[in-house]
Amino acid sequence: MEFEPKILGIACNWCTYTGADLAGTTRVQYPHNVRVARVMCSSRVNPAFIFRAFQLGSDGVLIGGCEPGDCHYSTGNYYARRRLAITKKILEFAGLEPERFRVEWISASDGIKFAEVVKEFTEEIRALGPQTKFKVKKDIET
Amino acid sequence: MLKKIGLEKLNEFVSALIEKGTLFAPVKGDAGVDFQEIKNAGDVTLDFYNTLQSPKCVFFPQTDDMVRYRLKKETTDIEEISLDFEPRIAFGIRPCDVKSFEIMDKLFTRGGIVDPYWESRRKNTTIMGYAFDAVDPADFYGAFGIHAADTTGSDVFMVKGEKNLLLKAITEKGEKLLSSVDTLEDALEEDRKYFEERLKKGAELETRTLSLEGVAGKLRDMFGSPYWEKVAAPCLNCGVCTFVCPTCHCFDIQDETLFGEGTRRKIWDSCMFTDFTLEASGHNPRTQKSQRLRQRVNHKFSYYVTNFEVTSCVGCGRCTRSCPVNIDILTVVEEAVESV
Amino acid sequence: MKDIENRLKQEAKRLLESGEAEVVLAYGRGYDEKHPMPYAAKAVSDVDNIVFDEYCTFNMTRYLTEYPLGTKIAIAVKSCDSRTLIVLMQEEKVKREDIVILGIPYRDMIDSKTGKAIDNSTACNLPNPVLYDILLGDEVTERDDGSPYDVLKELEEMELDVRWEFWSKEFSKCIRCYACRKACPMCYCDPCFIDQSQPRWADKSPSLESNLMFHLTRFYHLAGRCIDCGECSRACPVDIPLHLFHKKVSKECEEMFDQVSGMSLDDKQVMVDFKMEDSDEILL
Amino acid sequence: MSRIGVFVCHCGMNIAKTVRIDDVVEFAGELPGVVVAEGYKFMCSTPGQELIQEKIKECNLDGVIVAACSPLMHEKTFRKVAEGAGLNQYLLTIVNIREQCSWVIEDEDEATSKAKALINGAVYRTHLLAPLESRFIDVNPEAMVVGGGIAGIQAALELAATGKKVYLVEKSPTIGGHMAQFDKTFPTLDCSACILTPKMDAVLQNPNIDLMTSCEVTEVKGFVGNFDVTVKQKARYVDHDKCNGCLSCMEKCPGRGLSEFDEGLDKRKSIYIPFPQAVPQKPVIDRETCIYFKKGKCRVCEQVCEQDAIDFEQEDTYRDITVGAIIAATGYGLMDTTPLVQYGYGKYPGVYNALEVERLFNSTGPTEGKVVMKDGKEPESIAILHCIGSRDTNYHEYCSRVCCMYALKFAHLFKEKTSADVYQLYIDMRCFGKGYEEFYNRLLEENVKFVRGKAARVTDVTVSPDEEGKLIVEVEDTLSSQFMRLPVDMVVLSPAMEAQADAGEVARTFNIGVDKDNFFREKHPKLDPLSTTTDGVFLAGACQGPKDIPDTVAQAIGAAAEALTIVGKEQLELEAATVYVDPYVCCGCQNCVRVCTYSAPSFDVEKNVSEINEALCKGCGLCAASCPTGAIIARHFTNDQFIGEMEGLMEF
Repeated sequence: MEFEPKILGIACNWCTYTGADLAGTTRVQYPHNVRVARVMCSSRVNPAFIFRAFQLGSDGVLIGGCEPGDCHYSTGNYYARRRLAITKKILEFAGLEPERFRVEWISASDGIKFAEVVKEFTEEIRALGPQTKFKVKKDIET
Repeated sequence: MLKKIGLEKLNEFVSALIEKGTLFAPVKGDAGVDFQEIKNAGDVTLDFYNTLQSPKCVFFPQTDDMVRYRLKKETTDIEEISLDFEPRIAFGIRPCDVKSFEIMDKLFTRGGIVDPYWESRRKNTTIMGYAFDAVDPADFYGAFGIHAADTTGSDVFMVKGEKNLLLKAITEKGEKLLSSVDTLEDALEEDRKYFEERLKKGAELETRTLSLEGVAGKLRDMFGSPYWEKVAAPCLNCGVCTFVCPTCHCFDIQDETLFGEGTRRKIWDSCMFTDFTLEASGHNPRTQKSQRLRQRVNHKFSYYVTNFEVTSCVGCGRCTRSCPVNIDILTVVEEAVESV
Repeated sequence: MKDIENRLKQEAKRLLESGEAEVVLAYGRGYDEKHPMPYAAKAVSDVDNIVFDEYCTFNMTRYLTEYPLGTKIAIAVKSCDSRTLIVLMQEEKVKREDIVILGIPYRDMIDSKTGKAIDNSTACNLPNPVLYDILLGDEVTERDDGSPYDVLKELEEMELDVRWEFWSKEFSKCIRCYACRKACPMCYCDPCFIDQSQPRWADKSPSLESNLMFHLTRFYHLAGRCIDCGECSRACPVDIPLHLFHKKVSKECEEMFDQVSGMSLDDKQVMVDFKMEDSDEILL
Repeated sequence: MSRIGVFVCHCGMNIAKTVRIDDVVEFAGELPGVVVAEGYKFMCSTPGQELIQEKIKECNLDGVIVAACSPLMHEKTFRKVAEGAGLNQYLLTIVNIREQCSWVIEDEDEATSKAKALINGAVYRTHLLAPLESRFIDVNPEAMVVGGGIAGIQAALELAATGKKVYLVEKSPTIGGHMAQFDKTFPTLDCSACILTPKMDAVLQNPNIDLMTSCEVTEVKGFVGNFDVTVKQKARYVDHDKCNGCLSCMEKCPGRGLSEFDEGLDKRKSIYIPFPQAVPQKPVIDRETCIYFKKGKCRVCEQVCEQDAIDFEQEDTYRDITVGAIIAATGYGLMDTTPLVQYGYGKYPGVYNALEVERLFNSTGPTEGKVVMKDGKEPESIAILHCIGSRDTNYHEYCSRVCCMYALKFAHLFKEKTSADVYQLYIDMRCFGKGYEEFYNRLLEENVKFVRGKAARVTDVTVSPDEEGKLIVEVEDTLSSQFMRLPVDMVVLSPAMEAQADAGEVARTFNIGVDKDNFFREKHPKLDPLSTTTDGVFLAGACQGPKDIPDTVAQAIGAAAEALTIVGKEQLELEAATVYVDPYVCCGCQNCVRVCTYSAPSFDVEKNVSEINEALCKGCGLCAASCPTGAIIARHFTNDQFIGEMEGLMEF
């Protein structure tokens, strides 16, 4: 069977999640592979969430926040930018393909961008194949 | 019965042992030598002074599965883990570590209440002790009447010569094992002589020592002493000492679940950890590191003595060597006793 | 060396006598010559127990957070240790005015476990403390040791999968004794995130995955704070080269945020700070 | 273990079209802890809501999952449903299987499996949810309206009429806005001033309205119910408390500046009121052109002022005002057409923009209502160019909505006041409002020439004698597919209505969002068109997007009603999803204190732990992510709830 990536999306309530809703209301089609969890602000994303997501078998993790300067809480995404940047470096140095982790600023009016990012990311992950490095191996001890 | 095998044929012998049961033996890793379950005979080494961790993992692994379960709609499917273990062989065990098994037996079978996880492995394990001929400054097994070539407790006892490994059956179990391996040759008289010499030499090696007399009582008496604060000051409260210790046996039980499926496990715990005695209420009777260090020392040198009439320490020196801040349990006990 | 020990004793005595310090954090005798111990002198009579030799590798700042805020403490620090002090002061865990800093101008200490000299491949190994009140000797002269990040070259140049093999082998060794975090002067959290049950971030039993969860998160928690003292790696009983990962994270922080940790009391930790003009390119 | 109910909405065919509801219901019904799973056509309808409530009671549910549309749509609705059945409203999880599934995925299998994964995530999450208690805060009963155009005026009057105190903040020296510049309004052609000036006066007379002209909001702190607003009163150099509005200063002033009100077509004094009907009728000094400020000598105004109201030393002052709600009615800007060089605005005197033309028609304007050009001549032919900068992907993709109608109005007025030939160059005639199409039909009979085509260029390069001295408008008549050159005397551009130049900055001040065109973003275009993402800040008028006067006024009244839902209450329920600190776990690192924009966390040195002032907490969760130990618990988005949700999302 062809590999279908399982991607975790984390979207901020005010911009990216709303943008994804707009993609819906305007019926923009995009791949089904990203499963979105909502947070109030991209700054809520603890890097440990991302490590955990890869442990849970996510083939990719996509974080969406407001454009810098547009954060509903004014500065949350500036913090997120730094933290997620260092998270990506940590993942890469540990040996995980950095392409599996992506951060995008997607505004509430940018349903198209949301769909485009999902499309592009899904294809990138598909090309990378399943993520097995961090994924917890179910013990099959007999 | 004394057998021998050429060191060049050690692999062959180890392979034969693997056939007889699950084999645990020393393996050289990056950080030192440690006991592992052996799949490839070539992994085994006898060139080591001491292992980093003790061989307690043969009977009491860091993680020990108890029950597997799967959450269903309104019920939980449960599968108990079988304790019918294959026969095991513990290869290359230092005499002091062999002694630790006896000490732990007392706890795990106390008053007829048997810990099946320990006992089921212990009873079908053949222990192949191994003689040493040098002493590390951290060692103090002499304090417990153990010596570097002490055969007590081993089923088979091994001495490595220049060309051969000599193996003597100490118990019936050992005899059975040795006689079932046909790669072994019968030892010659010179071998026998060498073997005896090595035992003698082992007994002559001197480690640091300590008089255990009255220690248990003195420690009990100085429970409230400020000594503990002073001596614990450098302690980091990491768990290295307890994890490498052959007689530390505290464990925690955890359910580790993923995607609705999980395992209930016994996992090593450490009295050095800040959450060791943490109660559900949030209360912790031992919040200070002095209390934790005192617990570790007293448990071994006082409480265990009260309960089992034996000190729960074999002087292997592992905790001292591994301690990031060089705390030495022997010095701690010595100074404690002196301070009373 | 002996001069430093003497000066250390002398200052310790003076500070304890005058009451300028209630405790002097330095080094004391261990079970043999090669194994000194961290030592807290609290009375003038304790001063005789103070030693200093090349095996006194301990970063004594590790113990500062055990004392209530406001305790007057004198502390012996080597170069990296002094950077820790700066970070702890930035984080308001200790106050500058409560600390008398006894700077030790000495580098190339010896790791008693390996017998090898500590150089800038395993620690920051700057020649002199960055911040001190009293320097216990003459400043050590500068020397071109190259960058403390040169040691990363091999790992950085590895193919991704090879690097993964390297780290997965290393992290598989972890027995979760937590000596690394307990030796770390920045890891003053109690309880640590990994000890908690709600949520349980990772299984308590050691496995590559649960160990990864612990270590990677810890590397993140130390991002922009780690000052490269190397205590984590020295404390590790199974010799995981944790310092290499920390060095890499520090290097990235320096490159992205243009700030070296523990060099100035005026800095703010990069992970609790931002600049509007931080580039989005750091996310690529 | 929880007792969870899963309710899957068909949304008519919106969801059911691609998500196999039965399949999803069966799947959900087998998940651990799920005791009931049901599908229904419209879960948000009364029978749907009743179904949920019935099951909550019947099955003794302690968690409810509604798989339907976006939580941004109906989370509140279903929270009420839960609450109505006696279940804490925070024990509800919405799964978005419409916007996230059926509307974006065509394949039935894919949409169905994604819906299952999302529901599974919700089940994991719901197991870990905790009931939360709503919090209440006292509400400041006063309101602020920012912007004194027709939107702001209307909103302020509505609020004041209910007895509420209103601060009306206007940055220019008078209220009235763009509407005051207009001559007539479409389609009824009633006089703009006749309908606006009474409202302006009503503002002035209303004791509940605190009119603050020459003022700008510089900072907004606090939150819904209690905004702390800092307003800068710009120096007017005239003490309005003393001034009695005699305007003798204005008469004597020797300084001259360009009249902003007349779009620079005329001059005004340096001490001035912007136009005769300005409110307040009290002058200000334009520092840039005042002779005293420029040369250090003059002070004529000071000499003539009997009230001693002139104060050259006056400085900007700041005032702190607390209000419960804010209405942003900051209006629009007219696009500067100078950069569109092909139309020659600024180059050819005969090219006017729409607002300038408004002033030409107006009897108080620079020509006293006569349509004469800058050379004093009446135009013989006029071309009105639509969609300048609107419906143009190079500038603004959107339609400015009012241009077609005012272009018709202009044509009518040109016909009325001159004997000129009038051309309308349009892409489409968009006459969608009440009476608009009729107005268009009326104009069709007024001998106005309609050319369906967007003007390409305006030039003075002539190719034939009859073009001599004229401006040539080049256009393709798309009905006849003919390229045309129209020689005219006057060209009227209909520039796009755009967001105010400082809209981005203003949005940041009010902490509200802007859309891609920099107009303020409404919370939801249909469900919440007057609200913003900041609770308590509402929108009225063209700051939200181009609109005409009827729509603006209607929106302003609506915004006033929205503001009343806040300032009309004594107390307000706040979102319960704030954070708190578990003191046993807090390590005292103070990261939370360092990162919070709202100063909600503080550090207790004695206890060595952080504490949260929940009244200040907005629930963003930044501190929770900054907390290394996890001591900060972000209610409703706790670490374990989030990790649980991830586990569920990734299981299948």
